Amino acid sequence: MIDPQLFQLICFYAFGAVTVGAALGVISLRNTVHAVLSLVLTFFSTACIWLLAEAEFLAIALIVVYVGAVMVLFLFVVMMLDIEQEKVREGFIRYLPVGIIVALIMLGEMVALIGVRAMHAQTMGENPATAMGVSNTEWLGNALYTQFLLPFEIAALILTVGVVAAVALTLRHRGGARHQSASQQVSVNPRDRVRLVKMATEYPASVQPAPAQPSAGDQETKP
Amino acid sequence: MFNHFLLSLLIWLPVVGAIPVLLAGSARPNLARWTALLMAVLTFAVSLVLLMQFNADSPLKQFTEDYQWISALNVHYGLAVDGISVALILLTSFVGILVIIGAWDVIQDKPHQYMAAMLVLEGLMIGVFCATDALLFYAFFEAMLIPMFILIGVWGGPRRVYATLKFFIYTFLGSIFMLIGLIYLYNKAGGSFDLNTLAGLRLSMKEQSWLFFAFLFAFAVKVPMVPVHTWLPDAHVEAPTGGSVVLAAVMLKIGGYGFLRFSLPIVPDASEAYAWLVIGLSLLAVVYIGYIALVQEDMKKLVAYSSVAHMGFVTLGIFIAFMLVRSDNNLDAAKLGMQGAMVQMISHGFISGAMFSCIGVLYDRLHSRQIKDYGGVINVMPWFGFFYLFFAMANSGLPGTSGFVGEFMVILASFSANPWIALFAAFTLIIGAAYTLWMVKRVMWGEITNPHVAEMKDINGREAFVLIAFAAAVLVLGVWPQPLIHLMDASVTQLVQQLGNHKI
Amino acid sequence: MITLSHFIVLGAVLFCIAVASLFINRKNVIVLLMSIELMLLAVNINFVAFSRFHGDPAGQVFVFFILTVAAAETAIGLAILVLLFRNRSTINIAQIDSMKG
Amino acid sequence: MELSTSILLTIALAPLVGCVLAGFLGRFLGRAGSHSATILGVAISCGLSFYVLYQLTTGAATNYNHNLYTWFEIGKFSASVGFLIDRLTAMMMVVVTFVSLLVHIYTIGYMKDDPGYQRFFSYISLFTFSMLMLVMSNNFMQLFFGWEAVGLVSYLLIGFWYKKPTAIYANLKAFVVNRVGDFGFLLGIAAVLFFLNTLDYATAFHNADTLIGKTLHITSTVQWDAATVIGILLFIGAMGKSAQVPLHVWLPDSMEGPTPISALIHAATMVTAGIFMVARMSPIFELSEGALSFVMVIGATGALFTGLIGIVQNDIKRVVAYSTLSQLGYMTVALGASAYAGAVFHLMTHAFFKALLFLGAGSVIIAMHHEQDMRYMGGLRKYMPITWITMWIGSLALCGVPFFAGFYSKDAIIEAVGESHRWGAGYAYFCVLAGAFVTATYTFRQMYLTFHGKERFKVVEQHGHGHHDEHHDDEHHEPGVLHHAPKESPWVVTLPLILLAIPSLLIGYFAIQPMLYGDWFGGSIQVHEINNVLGKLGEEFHGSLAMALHGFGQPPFWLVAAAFAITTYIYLFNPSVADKIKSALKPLWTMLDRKYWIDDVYYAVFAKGGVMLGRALWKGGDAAVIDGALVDGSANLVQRIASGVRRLQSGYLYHYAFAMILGLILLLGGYWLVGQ
Repeated sequence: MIDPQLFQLICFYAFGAVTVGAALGVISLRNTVHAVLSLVLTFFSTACIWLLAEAEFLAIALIVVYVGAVMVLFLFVVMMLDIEQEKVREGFIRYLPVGIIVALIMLGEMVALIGVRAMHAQTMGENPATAMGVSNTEWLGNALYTQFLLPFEIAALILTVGVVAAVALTLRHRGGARHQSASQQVSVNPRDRVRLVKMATEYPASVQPAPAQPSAGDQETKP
Repeated sequence: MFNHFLLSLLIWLPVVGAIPVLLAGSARPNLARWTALLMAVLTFAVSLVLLMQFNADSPLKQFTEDYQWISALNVHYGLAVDGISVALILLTSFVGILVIIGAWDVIQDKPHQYMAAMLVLEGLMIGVFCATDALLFYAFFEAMLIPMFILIGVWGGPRRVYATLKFFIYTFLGSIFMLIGLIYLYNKAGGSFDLNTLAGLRLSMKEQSWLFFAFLFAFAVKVPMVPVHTWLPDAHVEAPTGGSVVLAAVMLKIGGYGFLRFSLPIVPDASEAYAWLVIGLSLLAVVYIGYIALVQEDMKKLVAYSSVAHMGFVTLGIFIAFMLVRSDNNLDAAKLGMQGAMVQMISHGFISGAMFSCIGVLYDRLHSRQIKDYGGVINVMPWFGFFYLFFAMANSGLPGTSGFVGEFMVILASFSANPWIALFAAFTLIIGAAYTLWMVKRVMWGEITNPHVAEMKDINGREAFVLIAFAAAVLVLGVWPQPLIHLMDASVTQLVQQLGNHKI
Repeated sequence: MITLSHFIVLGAVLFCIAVASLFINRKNVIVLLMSIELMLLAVNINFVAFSRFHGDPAGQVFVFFILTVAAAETAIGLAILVLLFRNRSTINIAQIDSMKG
Repeated sequence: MELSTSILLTIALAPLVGCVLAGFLGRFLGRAGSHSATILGVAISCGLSFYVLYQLTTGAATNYNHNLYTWFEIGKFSASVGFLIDRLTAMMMVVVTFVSLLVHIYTIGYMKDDPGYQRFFSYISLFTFSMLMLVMSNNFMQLFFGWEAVGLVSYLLIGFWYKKPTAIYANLKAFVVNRVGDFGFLLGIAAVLFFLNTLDYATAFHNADTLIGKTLHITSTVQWDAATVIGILLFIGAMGKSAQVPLHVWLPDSMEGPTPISALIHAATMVTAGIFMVARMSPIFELSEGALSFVMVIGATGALFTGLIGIVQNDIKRVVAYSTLSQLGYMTVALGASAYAGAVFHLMTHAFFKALLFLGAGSVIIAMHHEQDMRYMGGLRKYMPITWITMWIGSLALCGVPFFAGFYSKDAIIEAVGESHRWGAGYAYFCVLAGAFVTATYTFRQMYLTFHGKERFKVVEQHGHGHHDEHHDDEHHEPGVLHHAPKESPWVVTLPLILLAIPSLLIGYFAIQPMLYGDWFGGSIQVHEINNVLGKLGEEFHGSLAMALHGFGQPPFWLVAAAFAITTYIYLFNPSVADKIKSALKPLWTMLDRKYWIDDVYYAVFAKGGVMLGRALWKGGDAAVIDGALVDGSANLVQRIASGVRRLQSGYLYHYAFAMILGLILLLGGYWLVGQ
């Protein structure tokens, strides 16, 4: 029987490898659509790693929000835009060494600074949520709706603003297209529709022939 | 009756009064003018009430008002006046009326805004003279720049952008140092901006030196002293007449006033140690600026430079008092110098205001300030010529005019400190007469060479009123300065006694 | 046995990959946006790990907020991208230098 | 009984009222109204001054010394406006108001065609007021007020014809040169205040002895005697106002003003203010041998060398002007010799005869239609006999011919200098003796050229040309050509001449006894016993008549006689000799004609040099260093740095990203290093 902890470790390495590999794919794939799909894989495997850390709610949320919504948005945009692949990949090889060197230096510095060795001793203890006898979602919800209520509300507002802004930015009125203006339709006034004109009683044509003439002259001058 | 808010009334009456003036709008310029005049006259009336209620025999600050303003910082809205403040407030409100009359139909473009800016400026300047809280002082001190900035920037001459920027940045740079100094003092005093508290602090020589230079820089720019004076000629040349009048008549005095309120009581030991520097710069102002004024081709620049030279006497008078008190223990001579500086401030307010008004009269007719464009003006404007000559003589310190009184007293006092200082200071008699009268010669006397000069009309009633008011002030002060001196005597005495207190 | 350092190193690696992307994909805005997503993800991994190991829900709450803000950011970023493409017919940022001083 | 304050106030203020009336309301009052108002004012002053003098002389009233009001009061220092009236003051008041009154009357004739008639009357009344304030003052502050106020009026009057370029040049010059003197004067007042702690005459003089032994630290090692410093500084003021060498340059140029002014201000009264002041300050001057020697040497130099210039002048007024300089030198020498009373006495006689000479010259100028060049005159005596006779009286008085007023005062000075043993007295004695000869030479030359000899002008009748040329300044007719024959001036001109001729003749004879040798001045003038040269002379004095008779045998008289003989020969009988002498002594003549080049040097050094210095400071100091390098320089520096830095802002997103990452790496690296 395999040790559950070892199993966890194996799973972690497996998912971690997929995550890193997929991330490398994101930045190196030639086709942008593939890159986006690779990013989806990254998110997915990350969600799995979060599950290993027993953060179920966030793992699910990551998949639902990111994979389900954001990534679709990405794909949508990528497919909508007609991107010249060659142009945008200019300088890929040229800057590759620089990128790798910078990334490695940074990685080295981070690892050195964070004190990975010290953290190595810190093993995963008991799940705090389980310790309190609640699920992860409840544990999170407790914090979110009590301590972080105001930021939560603000986050909601930010999302709304984001939606409005996205729409406002991309909205355009094309000339020539026929629109239906609801506001104009609603605010219509009956008087503008029908004009009641008071006229004198009509007489036989022979009695008053004169007013017809100027209008006839008008017609003639118009091309 | 309403003594407990008299000072607030003085400050806020013109500021609030600017609102109806603005509301009158450009469509009803006359309404705006009359409203502004009414406000200015009311302010002057209130300042006369202040003068009457003021007890000149007491050295104490009077009409005290004190409210918490920013409680988190322990900043107070604290107002009070002593004799020196009262004199300067009277000067401000007096000049305030005259600039509004002077600009009556000269300013045709947006007169309501011009008048409103003038009123706001007047209120803020009065505020500077009343404030007893350092931060409140600072707030008024800086806020004052805004209407002046607008006045020069909107109604100024062709190079107004350069001039306003120079004026603003110069002054701002100076006052930043003062702010830093004030913050240091605030912490030192355990969280108080009250000037009395700050004056009571014990400070080491090193602290005092730093603070002294911070204050010196702020007020030296304002006075202005050599070598930070170059904003003044540019600002004057580009400013509209009213702006120049206020700038020269009142705003420069705030520098001298600042020395009295900050440098002297707060850092007396450093002030003593560096008095030689200020005195040296003052003498430089008299001699060096005198020579520069001699060769100016623009009348406004000439008068601006002469302002720098005359303000040199103010700083000289203030700092000579240190030498007299500390080295010679000659309290009376120190008072003489200090009073001389004060009288010089008031007198210079009238004279420079009048000189700029005169130049404004000429400018309105010929649209030139170049001396070479004039010549023989007296032929066509005899009445104006009388006033011009009168103020020119006052500017060169003729006895019987106010220009003499302050210089006389300062020279007498400085002789007691060191005859060489008096020697250089008295040099103003020669160089002042030379540059002023040379200008008079080229502008007033001689045959008319410019045909446009021949068409100039003599002053009208409005201009005559302004000039007569200035002339009366200059003459009265020159013939009988004792009332003014008595007004300030108790305060000056107290100030001079404070100079003797070592704070280390 | 998984330790805290495992998560942290994973996050660091992901972050550095995203940084490298900034260099090598310097002209493709879409990939750049995705790199930003990667960076946020790396940070999120750290948050989750710390939250789990220290038993503090705040870390996870923050991840929640980061997800929210990142979603909004992506939406606006993509909108700008669309707008940019519509006006310039390119997403090559080598041609976008109107911020040049 | 004391003098009445109201009388004194009336004396001072009556001319001021006249001035204000004529000046501000001149247009409404008209010409007659203006001159009536001012003359009335000065006449009141004059009459009351005589009354005051009478009261003081007869002892009906005692000296007056009171403050009217406090000008300022600060601690122990105070200055007031007040009057000190003793016999010295009263004498000056009489001289001032009397000459002023006559000049007022004279002006009616002299200025009758001038458009600035009212203005002129206003000015001279203002002058009278200022001069009275000067002499009646009881303290230094008011003295300085009067001192500068007369300078102002002098400025206004020299530039009275303000369209004339030379006039407005001269008035500026006069004011500025006077200011140089005032500069010293003000410092002198400051020194008085410093040492004596008061500006009040009476207190200052009472405490003057405390000056003895006091010194002023000039540098840390050099110390000057207090009384000497005060004396020299005050005297510098007198040098400016009384036109002593080297501050004399303004006085000849001041002749650009109308002639009545030359008579009143630049001969009789204002220029003698310095003399009066030193006499008034005698208690202080007596304490310093050094200051008095200084005074004496300066005065002696002026007395001789400015007189020499007078010999080569052709302008009738300039001759009189240089003679004034020379005579002021005499008075100054007398002051230097501690013969203050002699100086004041000469001041008085000089006021009468010099005013007479100036007004006579003015009368000639009227007759010659404002031609002032003596080379175009000659033989005028038959056209204008009154002017001729009165001017001869004045000239003889000036030369010091016995029995004339000038003789008594001048001879006393020469004798006093001879008696003096002060440092410089020998030089001074030589100068005043030689000066007597020089004085006589230019005086007789002037008289001969003007009134005697051949007529060097032509009369070309021009009937169509109207009567008089109304403008004095833009008369550009051919020199020496007149439209009318010269004729005697109207009575308003000749009356003052006659009235001035009387004291010029007689005043010396009657006044010398009390003023010089009696104790007429009382305590006003204080002389130490060892310095009292007049006292010694007084022992030998046996009455005016005896003195005059004695004078015939003295060297000054023989010098005058010699000068008379020479000038008579040259100008009356053999005019060609003058030109021969001129060409023979060409360098000397040039030097005198150029006034020892003093004016040129001053112009080059102070006027032009000042302007050049100013321009250099302006362009070099203010514009280049402060504005250029510091103010605009700092702005330019910021701009230059910014334009360098802006290149970093490439606008490319990836550059910014790169910079961020680089920063991050550096930051982390820094932490790492610190951690190590």
